[in-house]
Amino acid sequence: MATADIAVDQAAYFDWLCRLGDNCLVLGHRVSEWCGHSPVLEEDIALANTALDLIGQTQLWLGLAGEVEGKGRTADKLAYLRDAAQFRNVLLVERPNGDFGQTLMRQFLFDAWHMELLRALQKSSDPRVAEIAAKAAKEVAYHLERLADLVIRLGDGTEESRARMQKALNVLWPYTGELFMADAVDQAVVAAGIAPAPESLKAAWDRTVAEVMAEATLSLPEGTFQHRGGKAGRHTEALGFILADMQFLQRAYPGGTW
Amino acid sequence: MATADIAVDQAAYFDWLCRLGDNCLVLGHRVSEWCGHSPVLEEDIALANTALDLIGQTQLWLGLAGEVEGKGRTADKLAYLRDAAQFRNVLLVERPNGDFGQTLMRQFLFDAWHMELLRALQKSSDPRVAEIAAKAAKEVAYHLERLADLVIRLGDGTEESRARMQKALNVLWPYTGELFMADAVDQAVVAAGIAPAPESLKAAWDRTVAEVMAEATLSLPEGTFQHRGGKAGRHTEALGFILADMQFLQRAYPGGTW
Amino acid sequence: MSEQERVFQDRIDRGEKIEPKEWMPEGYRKTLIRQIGQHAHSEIVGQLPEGNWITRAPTLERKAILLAKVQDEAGHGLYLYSAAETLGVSRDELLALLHNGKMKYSSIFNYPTLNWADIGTVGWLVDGAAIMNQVQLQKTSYGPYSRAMIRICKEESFHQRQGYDILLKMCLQGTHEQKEMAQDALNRFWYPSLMMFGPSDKDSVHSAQSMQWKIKINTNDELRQKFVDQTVPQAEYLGLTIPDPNLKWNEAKGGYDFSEPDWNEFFDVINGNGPCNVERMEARVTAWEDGAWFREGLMAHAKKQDARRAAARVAAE
Amino acid sequence: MSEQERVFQDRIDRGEKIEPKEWMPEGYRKTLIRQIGQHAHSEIVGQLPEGNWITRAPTLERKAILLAKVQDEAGHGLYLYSAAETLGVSRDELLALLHNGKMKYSSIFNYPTLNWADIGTVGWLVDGAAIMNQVQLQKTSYGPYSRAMIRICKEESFHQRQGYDILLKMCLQGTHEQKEMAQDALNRFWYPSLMMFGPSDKDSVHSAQSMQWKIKINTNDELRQKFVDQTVPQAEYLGLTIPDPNLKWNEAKGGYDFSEPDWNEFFDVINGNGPCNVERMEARVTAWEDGAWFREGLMAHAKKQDARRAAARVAAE
Repeated sequence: MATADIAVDQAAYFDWLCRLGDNCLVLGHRVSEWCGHSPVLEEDIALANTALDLIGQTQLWLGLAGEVEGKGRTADKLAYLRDAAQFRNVLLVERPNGDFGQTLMRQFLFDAWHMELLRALQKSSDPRVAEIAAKAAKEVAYHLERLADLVIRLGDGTEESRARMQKALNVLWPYTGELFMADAVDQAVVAAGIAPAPESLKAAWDRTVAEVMAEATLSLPEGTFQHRGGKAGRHTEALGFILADMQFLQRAYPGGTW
Repeated sequence: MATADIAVDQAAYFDWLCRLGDNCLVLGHRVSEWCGHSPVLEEDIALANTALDLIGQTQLWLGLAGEVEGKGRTADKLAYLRDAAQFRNVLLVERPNGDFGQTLMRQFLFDAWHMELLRALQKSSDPRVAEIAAKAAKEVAYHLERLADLVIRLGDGTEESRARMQKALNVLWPYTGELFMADAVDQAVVAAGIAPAPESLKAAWDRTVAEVMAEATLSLPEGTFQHRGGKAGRHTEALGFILADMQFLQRAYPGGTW
Repeated sequence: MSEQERVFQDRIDRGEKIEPKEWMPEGYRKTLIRQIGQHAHSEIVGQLPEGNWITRAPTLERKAILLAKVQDEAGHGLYLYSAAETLGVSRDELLALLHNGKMKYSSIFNYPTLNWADIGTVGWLVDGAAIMNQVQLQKTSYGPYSRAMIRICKEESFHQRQGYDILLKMCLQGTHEQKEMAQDALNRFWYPSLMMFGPSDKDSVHSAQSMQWKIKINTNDELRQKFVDQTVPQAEYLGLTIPDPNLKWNEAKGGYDFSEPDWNEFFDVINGNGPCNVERMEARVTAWEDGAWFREGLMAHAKKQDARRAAARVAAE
Repeated sequence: MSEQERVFQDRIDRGEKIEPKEWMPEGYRKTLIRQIGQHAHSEIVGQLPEGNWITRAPTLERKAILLAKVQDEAGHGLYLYSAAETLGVSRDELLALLHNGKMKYSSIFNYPTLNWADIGTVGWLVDGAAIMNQVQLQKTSYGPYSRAMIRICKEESFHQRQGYDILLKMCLQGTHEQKEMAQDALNRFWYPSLMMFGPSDKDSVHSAQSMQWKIKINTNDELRQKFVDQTVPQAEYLGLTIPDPNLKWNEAKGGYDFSEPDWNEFFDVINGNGPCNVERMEARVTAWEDGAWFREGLMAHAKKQDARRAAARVAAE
């Protein structure tokens, strides 16, 4: 299907697809930092698997982004040859891993949103989007189920595990709001029927989070301040260091074949 | 003075100068990681100053290396456009900072060697080497004095500070031997009267270290195993990550003017 | 006003410097401690956003210059804590107040440094604004503070020139991408820099009394205007656009008209909700806590040495 | 040999599999625990050198393949700990022995991965040598171990092909620099890979009894020879040079003559003096200790749930 069939500003569409791809890429990177360092072998396996799913989704989203852009940039070129200001991921996914509890909480908060988004995207006016979303939704449904379960068990575990999970929730909370903030890029893809309005996902996310936190005996933070910027390319200081590692080989050996 | 006046294999001479420069560059990088994070303001100042001296020395040694090589590579090109396998620093300087005690101990062990080396290099057959050494020796004499004093005070401080300094000495000890191991590159510059034999610096280093550790109430480790490889370009896994950060801008923006 | 207070104010009005051991009103002392302490904290927290790029500086020379600058900042912190100590408060007390959130540092350092041009921009705008504040403080009434400011101002203007030089290179000799970085940095730092002079005079709490005591010489708005007037032509020379559609030369007032920064954001960031507030405080508190063993080790050694010297004296007698 | 032992040996000689609940000599059990445990530990420590390049993999596809591989390795660890558990030793007990240095892991993982070609080379040589060992172990006499090996071998040969594919790309389609990386990797990994088969049969302590029990099928030297014979043509195809001047085809024996690895280095590395021994153990012990709260949290929750279910049952009665 030619992109031309859908009436949407191509630059906005490209930008929006980069947001999807970059979220997966950067979160996948963070999760992969745990390889071989997690608290128990089953988690080593699960985290490698999560990262793998996210990198697979990155390939699909950034691949489509390159196609929509139409300048011959592949998923690899987009992943490896843009600097931080061109990245469009939300700030949440670039937060440092912290302790294992923060890594799990970040994943849960993201997955709960990701699931709602992918569910809605399966009805996208662009069948290529709907197709990727359908594939990713299966993976993310599993992530979400696993993470909700872990958050509940650790929240309602020992004093220490509860305290760590509560702290994780508190420090990450101000990075969740950006998931639901709309800007001109969002409005363009919403108007074209490609994507749901970001704020339309909030009620379901709130419900999932509230239910899981209640069962986990954790309290939802009361602060209303929310960071933003990632979707527009204004990141935290962490992203530059992520990219320095991620892109080293492509930057240092231009023209290499890997 | 033309290099041709000194009978030495130019490739070996270049390699040896890179060792000097890379030691300063990599250690300067490690030290600079502390900026703003040290235990007390005076140390923030002292560490920034140490890193500054080391980067200044890097410019001189790598500048001369580029001159000797004669292929138009500047100090910056050598610092920013070689990958790990081309770096020639000893493994000691790329060791992670660890706690502040390990950072100080690494600096002391290095400075004690560096001082002996620079003292001898002032009699180099190459006046350019002698000149750089004379300048650097002044700076390093100050570093060494400061570090010896700190090691003594922390060794002979609290139980905890002694334990940390002893641990620092133990973990770094197996990385000191490489400073005194000679290879064909060393033999070439020694034969040309450019540099002292690495092993000839050992007795004085041993003496300095033994005296300071005795006053610091620390015990010299008994293990004889010593790592090696850095001088030949076989590094630890740490160096690649150092270079990914250090070289990011030059790699990502070839042709930029900074 | 008591007799003592009147004599004090007369001395200030005559342009005399107040020195540490002389009598001063409690309010004067407290205001100075707050102001000098906050300034000292700003210097040490200010190491963090710039330190963030030391390991990634693009040339050895730039790395050396940045190291020297961060070193100077720590040095300024040292002078300022010393000046505050002459008012009867120790550095450790001030740091404890910083760490528990009861004292502030300049909010500008709650913004991240995201590309190398930020390092140039921090030098150009942030140091530029700081100097604008500090130049007037060279004439402040409290002697140790005034002398610290004279020393600091000299180094700061050096830093500002170095920052501007980074941008000169990137904008006039650099690639298109480098110039984009510079514009991006200016877009992000412009309004936060204007905020550095504090809220408009009409909303500023402490201003009137501080000016009477000559703890402060110019008003916030005067300094902000001066800063804008100085900065706009510099931006033009770089070929960069100030992110303010309302910016316009006003012939009548002999200065630029410009948009106010978003003061809600200002108070939000002061109250902890800036991009990096949590990280900055965490970095400082972690440095302090992780370094406890180091400080204790040195103190224990000093005590041992004292005891040894005392014992040696006794033995010698 | 007791009657029971003779019956046992007869079963093995007939090619029967020994199953968990059946009688077995203490030495057989101990040898198996040591061997399976060491193998399991190798899988989990083996995550580290490869994990070291996941964040720097040069393409998304290579990153995905490497993630899948490291995931498989952790999975192999899981099968093997389960196989060991059938012999009456728990995973936690085995991990405690690893962490306190009383059990080993394959020494190859004490070598660092220094460039991307190392990831290819680890797949090609290290997995290649591992498969050579493991293929024979599919026929091992202990049932659960044999079955774990069958499963593992399938995945490992997949990994080996993927590793070789990295090198094919770098050597046959890559730049001069990339081929240099590959040669550098081969230079560093060749002898450590030969060491993976253990010392020469004449110096190998446990070999004879292990072979009688069919815990081991081929001798170290047989396997090493097979490995060299398989690998040399593969290196030639890549255009790489095996770092052994004595390497030569021997028509008479139908295999290559080659230099022995430096066995002093082998024993040195086993005894803790390899390039990465300290880092590897530190990484594993830190992961374990930092994760204690996580494991305890999950256990506490499981207990609470049990108690709740029990209470619900009582209430329902």
